[in-house]
Amino acid sequence: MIALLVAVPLAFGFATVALPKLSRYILPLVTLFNLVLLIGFIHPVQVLEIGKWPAAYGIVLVLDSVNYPFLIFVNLVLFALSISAMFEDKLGVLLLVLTAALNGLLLTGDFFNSFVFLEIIAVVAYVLASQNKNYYAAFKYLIFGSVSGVLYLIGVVSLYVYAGTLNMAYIGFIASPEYVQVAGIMILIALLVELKILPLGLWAPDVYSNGSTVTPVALGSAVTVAIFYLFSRIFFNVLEPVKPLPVYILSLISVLFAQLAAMRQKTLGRALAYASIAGASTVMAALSSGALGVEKIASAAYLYLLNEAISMFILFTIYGYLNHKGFKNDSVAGIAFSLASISLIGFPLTAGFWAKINLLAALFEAGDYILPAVLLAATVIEAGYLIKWNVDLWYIDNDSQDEEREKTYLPFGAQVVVLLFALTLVIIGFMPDLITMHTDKIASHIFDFKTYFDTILKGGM
Amino acid sequence: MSKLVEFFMNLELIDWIFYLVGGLMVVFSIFAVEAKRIFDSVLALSAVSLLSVLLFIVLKAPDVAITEAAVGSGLASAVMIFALFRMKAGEKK
Amino acid sequence: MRRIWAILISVVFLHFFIGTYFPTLPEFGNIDMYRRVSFDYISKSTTTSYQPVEYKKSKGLEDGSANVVTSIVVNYRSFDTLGEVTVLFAAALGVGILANIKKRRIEFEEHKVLSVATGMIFPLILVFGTYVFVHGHLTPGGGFPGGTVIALGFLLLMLAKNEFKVTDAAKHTEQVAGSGYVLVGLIGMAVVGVFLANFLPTGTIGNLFSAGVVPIVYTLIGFKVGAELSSLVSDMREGDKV
Amino acid sequence: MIYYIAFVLIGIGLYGIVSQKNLFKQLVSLTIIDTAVNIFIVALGYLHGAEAPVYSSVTPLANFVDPLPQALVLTAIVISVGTLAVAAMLLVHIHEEYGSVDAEEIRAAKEVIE
Repeated sequence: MIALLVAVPLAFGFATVALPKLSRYILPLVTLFNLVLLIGFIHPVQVLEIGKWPAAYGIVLVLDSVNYPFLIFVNLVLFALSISAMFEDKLGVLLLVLTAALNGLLLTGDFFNSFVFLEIIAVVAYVLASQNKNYYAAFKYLIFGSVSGVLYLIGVVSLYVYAGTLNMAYIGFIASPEYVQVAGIMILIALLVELKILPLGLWAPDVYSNGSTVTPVALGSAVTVAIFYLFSRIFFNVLEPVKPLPVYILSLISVLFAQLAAMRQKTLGRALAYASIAGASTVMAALSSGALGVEKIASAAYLYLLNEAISMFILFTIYGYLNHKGFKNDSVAGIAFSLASISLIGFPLTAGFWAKINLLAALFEAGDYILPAVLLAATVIEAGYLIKWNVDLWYIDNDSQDEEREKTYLPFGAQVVVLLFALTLVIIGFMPDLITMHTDKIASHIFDFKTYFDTILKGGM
Repeated sequence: MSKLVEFFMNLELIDWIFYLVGGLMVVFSIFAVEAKRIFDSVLALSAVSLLSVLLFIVLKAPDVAITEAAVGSGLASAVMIFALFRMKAGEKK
Repeated sequence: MRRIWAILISVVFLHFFIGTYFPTLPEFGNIDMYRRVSFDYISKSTTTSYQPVEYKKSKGLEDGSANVVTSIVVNYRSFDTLGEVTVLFAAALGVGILANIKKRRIEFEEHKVLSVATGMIFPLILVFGTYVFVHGHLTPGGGFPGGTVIALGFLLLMLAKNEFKVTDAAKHTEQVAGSGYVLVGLIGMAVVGVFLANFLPTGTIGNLFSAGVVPIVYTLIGFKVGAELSSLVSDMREGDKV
Repeated sequence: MIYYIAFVLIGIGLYGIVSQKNLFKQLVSLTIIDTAVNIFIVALGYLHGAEAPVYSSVTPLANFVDPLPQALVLTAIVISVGTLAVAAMLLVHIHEEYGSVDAEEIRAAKEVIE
């Protein structure tokens, strides 16, 4: 059953290549189908051995309590994207492929398979990044992404050499830890490039600020979340964590640098791009913090990631439609924008507040005081520029251009999606337990290798 | 000096092939990176690719060799040269 | 300045790999096959107990292709290959999206010798490409090189005949072959119960009609790759079609 | 030995990517890296005295090199050519947009536009 999550989008993607007009309508249907399948029919724990080959030989797909919430979220984002965004017909086919690849990446229990899906995502991302004539940025992204892909491949193949299999669970069981460290470094660097931690993520600002309604949302909210899942799966669940300290320091520097850079940007798009980098770096810093293996920190980090992804979805979508035109004509967009900024900063009664408070509390409990300090400083800077941009956009004066006024509305679908997401942030703000329940579950399972290994060992249905 | 001679005496055939082909590949790839004209560097690239086909055959990987010959040195070079033509077409205007 | 940085980065990189990474690897040519899953791929005994396989004699194995690489690519790790096909699909689609350049197409001067020679060679290339992917389970080769050979044939045709264009038929071939692959997987799901499972008898190893779904899948891949790559090259050449 | 060849080639490719200002050269360097990695991976499966992993009338019984790295490399080759095609198309567009594929000239052209 769980293979359908990959097979159905892929089949429709292949089938609509000659009639791309249809893909625009098929994309929401397929993602909706995936969501219905996930919520209604398939529940964790499920293991599928593709082609009926036993786990160590073939490829296994695993659905457990860790990736189940991630799957729902990613499909939800893609569904929302298919309604809210504006794209040419052929991009619809590409987004179907992206859906299949993201689902595959989240489900797979095999290292080489994850490489293949990462590359599909990468190729789709390069094309998405070139939207709005942003070719130079897309090319830079391609160079960064391909080199990181090569590193990932070398890492994966060396894991095969050490353990004799490509299955994640078996590698975690067989391979000797000191060897795994070396392969782990390569995989880690590759993932850090995709997660846009700063010196390695220099491609990101130009790509994210291309002003399209698809690129930053698909890359920032869907792909980044999926890759964070892959990171946690590989380094918390399967392999021994690679010496986390350098990554921790790198992420801290990345947070501060990105926030400072965001403050100095002259366009909203680039500011948001840097804010998005800062968000991803914060999550990375929390996940790799010195007190590794503390479930509370991981749980708070996932909540932070969720808040980040939803807020960035709203902000980038509105930026894509309105550019710098202000909210005078479209107060719905304005309200959603302000709510998202507030949640991103972490005002009380929003999701961001709980994300930051939980993270701070967990870090203090674990005795880590550096990240809280950085986080607070980053929050002050972030609050500064986000409030400035909000004020600018609310009070901007564009009455002089009457012809333009008609165009500065969001389409109805986008308004609904953006407003619903903003409401979600507020609802989480009032009832954080709705989400923390799930993030706690993820965190308690992600450090539990034995359960994962037993699941794989027991095999198929 | 005698060590060097000994070293070369003890080489088997497969090692000779590696040294020869590998050395050529390194030379060609340096040329591909540093060549003044882009066209030359594409040609050097396809030479590197063809030499790697030789290595794949020595390494007992006929499938990879066939695929690399068709995809790596055939199609990839064609794609690059087409891209070059496109740019040239733009420059003339 | 840039060069110094580049040399520095390369040296650090090589230092890490040669100093830290190489000691973890087994000596070249001296690997331990028994510790690897490939050992069972070769003897085709991942689900059964070990039994040596003999060419043209062993029957009814779990996988019937004489070419072990093919059996891995299309049977044991078929899901990877589905992903691989998808990468190529996404790339061809991306080139199609990016092809809207307002520039005239690349024109070639027609050459008498070339066009006559192409007229003779082109069918041979097609036959050779088809041979490569139909015999993918017996001899080295398979869907990817076979498809590429066909695409290269079309490239030759483009060079020889200036008017030649890859039409929408390629897109339809791609559509049918791609969906066909997923469909084969879904039929496996319906018959055996698992996605991409083999649902045909595997026959005697080494015969043309053996190996279950492998030849079918490789033929589909061959058509798909051929169509995709020819339309990719054509897209690069034609520019703005509208 | 062959490991060293492969990694020297990767090093050259990396050097090319960082040192060259011409984007086309960067793409060429990237392709060199891909080829080198493929050689390295196939070498990881080599076994002295073993045959190519195909059952045939010459080799009816199994004495084969490791076929799995070869299968992985098949996938990697196809993936790299897909990336290459997208990159080549992007380069054509960059040339269209800025009139050059040189990183510094593009930066200059960008500043003029802004």
